[in-house]
Amino acid sequence: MSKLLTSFDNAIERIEDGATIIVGGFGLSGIPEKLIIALRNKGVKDLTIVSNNCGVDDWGLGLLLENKQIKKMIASYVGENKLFEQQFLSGELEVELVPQGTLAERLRAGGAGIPAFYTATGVGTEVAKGKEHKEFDGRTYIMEKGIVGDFAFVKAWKADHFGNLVYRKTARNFNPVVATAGKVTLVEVEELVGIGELDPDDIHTSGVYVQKVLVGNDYEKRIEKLTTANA
Amino acid sequence: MSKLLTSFDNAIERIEDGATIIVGGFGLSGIPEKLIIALRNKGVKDLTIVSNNCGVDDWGLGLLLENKQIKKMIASYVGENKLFEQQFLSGELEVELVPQGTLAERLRAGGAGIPAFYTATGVGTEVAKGKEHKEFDGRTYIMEKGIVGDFAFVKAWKADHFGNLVYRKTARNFNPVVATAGKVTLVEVEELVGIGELDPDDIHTSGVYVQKVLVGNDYEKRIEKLTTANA
Amino acid sequence: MKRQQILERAVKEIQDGMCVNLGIGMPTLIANMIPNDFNVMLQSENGLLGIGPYPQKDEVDPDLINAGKETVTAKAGASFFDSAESFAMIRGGHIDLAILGGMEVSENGDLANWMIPGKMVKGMGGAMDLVQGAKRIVVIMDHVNKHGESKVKKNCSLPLTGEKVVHCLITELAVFQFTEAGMELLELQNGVTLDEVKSKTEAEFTISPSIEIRA
Amino acid sequence: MKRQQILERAVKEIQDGMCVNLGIGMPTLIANMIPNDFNVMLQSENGLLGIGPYPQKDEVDPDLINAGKETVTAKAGASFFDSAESFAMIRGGHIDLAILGGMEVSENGDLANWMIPGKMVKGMGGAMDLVQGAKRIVVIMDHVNKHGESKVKKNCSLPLTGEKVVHCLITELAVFQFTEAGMELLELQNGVTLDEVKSKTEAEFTISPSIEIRA
Repeated sequence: MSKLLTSFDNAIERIEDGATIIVGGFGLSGIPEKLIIALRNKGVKDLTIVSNNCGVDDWGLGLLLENKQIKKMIASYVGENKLFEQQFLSGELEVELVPQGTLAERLRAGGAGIPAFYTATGVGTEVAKGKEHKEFDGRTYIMEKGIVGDFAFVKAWKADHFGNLVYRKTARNFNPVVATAGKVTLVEVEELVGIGELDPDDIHTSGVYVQKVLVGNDYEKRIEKLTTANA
Repeated sequence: MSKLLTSFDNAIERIEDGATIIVGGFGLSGIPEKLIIALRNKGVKDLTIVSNNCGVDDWGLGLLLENKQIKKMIASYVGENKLFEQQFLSGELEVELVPQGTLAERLRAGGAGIPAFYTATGVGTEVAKGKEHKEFDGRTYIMEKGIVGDFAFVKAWKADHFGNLVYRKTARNFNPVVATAGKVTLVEVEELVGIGELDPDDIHTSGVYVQKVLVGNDYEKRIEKLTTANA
Repeated sequence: MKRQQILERAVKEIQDGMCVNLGIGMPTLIANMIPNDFNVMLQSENGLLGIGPYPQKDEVDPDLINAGKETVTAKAGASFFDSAESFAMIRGGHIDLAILGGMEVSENGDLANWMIPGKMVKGMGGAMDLVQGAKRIVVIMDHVNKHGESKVKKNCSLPLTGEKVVHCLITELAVFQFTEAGMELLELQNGVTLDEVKSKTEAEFTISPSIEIRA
Repeated sequence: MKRQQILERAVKEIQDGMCVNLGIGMPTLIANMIPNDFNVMLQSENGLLGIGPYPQKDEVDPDLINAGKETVTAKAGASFFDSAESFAMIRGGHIDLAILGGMEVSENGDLANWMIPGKMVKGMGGAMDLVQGAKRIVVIMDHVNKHGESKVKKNCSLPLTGEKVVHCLITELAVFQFTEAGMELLELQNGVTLDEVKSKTEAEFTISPSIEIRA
């Protein structure tokens, strides 16, 4: 019953035009590089993508923009991407901007069977328009809904054959909540380990959330803003 | 700026009659033994205790029952405790039974600034009475509220001086969510380690949630149901 | 004997590769009956996926218990997590199957298994979460109570754990499934007649064609 | 120079032992100014508490960045966590202080800092979460825009990040605090007169007694 697949193309075989795909990563850190490239190669269109950012012009989710595969983007920050701006202004691309914490919590809620929750984030702003408002202990909150995707793309550091995952440093970011929110969760990792090699106290994502595991080679891991002590 | 205290009595100094205290543990596993004993010794009354269980007659939260310090208990299962039954039937003790998952989520919500969320758990049962009902995608849910306590009592395995925590096996249980839900969170551990000794990828509770850390000796760790392969 | 028949039928609900939650009490006994060549992960709602067998005497660890508070072990590939995460797993529909005990089941799939009015209330624990969250709910229980009265009822008389939540009911007499169309008798246990099931069941149910033919 | 004055005043808001979130851009520069003997944990909302200095060239790690996507290090005592946990920390009131940049602040403490209508929308990132969640919100910005118009306004003209969320505003001219009673001028920056502040501030504000005496 290993969940291991060897072909990224096979892993995404069942993704069709119009699918909703939730993608891990923050900026270009911790993004599922190989799954995104496979999706670009497959060429399916009219996708709804849920991810904190939308890559840069020639890397990450930017590759799907370049190929005009994205119909709608749900994100908190899309400022690093000129293609994005063009497609948005021309009306090709629909955009839903969601505060970063609300986006993370909506994904967690979706994965946890919580259809909606209340938050103070966005009250009194454009984000609150059209949303249910409710007062608790004298403070106003708005209702936000859980998100579930047809597929989730996750990048982890290590996995075992059951799909237990460990992330590395801030490459963790959205990946654990993304893993819970996909009806089918596909995970790419840098290293596959044997069952029992991960300490059960230190597993970040339980394999219960994972349908397929793939091992990627030669991770590019581009850096958006290289800053050093000497700079 | 170490958060380390040496006296359990000092740690609970500021707890007064009528306080709400959230307590970690599942059954007798992972309970903050020493903080409970200190609270029993201090003798404050009319406490509201939020904890999955209420100990047994002569151990854990049962010690506070014995000493008649609890006014109200919020729990999911209290079946291991005869004193509980007596005080409940005599009207001394008020009880709010909450489904276990709802209790865990209410504590997480309280700690995460979420005043309320929707869940299907309890729909159509006594738990749903008097609660707001709402339909999402054709399914009915009820609204449950976040819980915040004046104090939180947590048991962890290891801590550093900043209060970063690591738990061991199923002694983790409610402790991480309890840690987030206290205005003042007190933690007892078996072992104190130096700053930087815990791998930052493996910390279960960030020190941001922890106000004070105490080291306990000679943990009793009673077992409720000893079952072995030969039994 | 009666119990064994129920358990043997219940274990057939478990398929290779599933993540399963076994309720406290009788359902826990199913763990030992899962075929050795199956890779099944058992979940314990106090924070463990991958329950192993009971420990040897020298392996007993107070920090490692199941939801019934029994000392257990963890098998290779297991993971530990906190209670909120555990119920996120359950409530988010990530557990394939829960097998739970019952006091009463009604013909529309209501389950009562947590409280008897007049008796001391112990609490629902995680039962209300499990019945709403797990993908499939199988209830195992005796068909009648000690007074011979049917526990498979038109309407539950005891306080509910959940409404329309049972997918499958297994008793020592029969197996039923619950769908939008209502309650259907799927199987008769060995040596049981349709007449016996009919006479001991208060609930109204239809009969699967496969049984009609046998009967 | 102007910027330096703002930053030097802003760093005084940080007390020993605090957990602090510094916004992207100018606020990030405050990190280097925190007294060495202070034990302050800086939070990065992408999942790190305990940001260290920028890395040496051979330490650069693409898996370790801050919320501004710059490569950083983690100091001893740091912890990594996922985005939901990071914002649970922020929204649950566990971060003592956030110091953020601003485009406009109004006299009732509204903040606008994420969007200029007509220009490309980049997104609010974590700003709306921070202003509602952190225990104390300090905004640092220039007092007037490049046309000499006051950015400290009766009402914000730009879309809001949050309503009544600013506790303290620091500009190159002055420091204000916001309470239920309204906006109050607390301090004048070095060499700045009360008249200059009055003339360059559209918002209505009261003046702290300590300043009245000096003036």
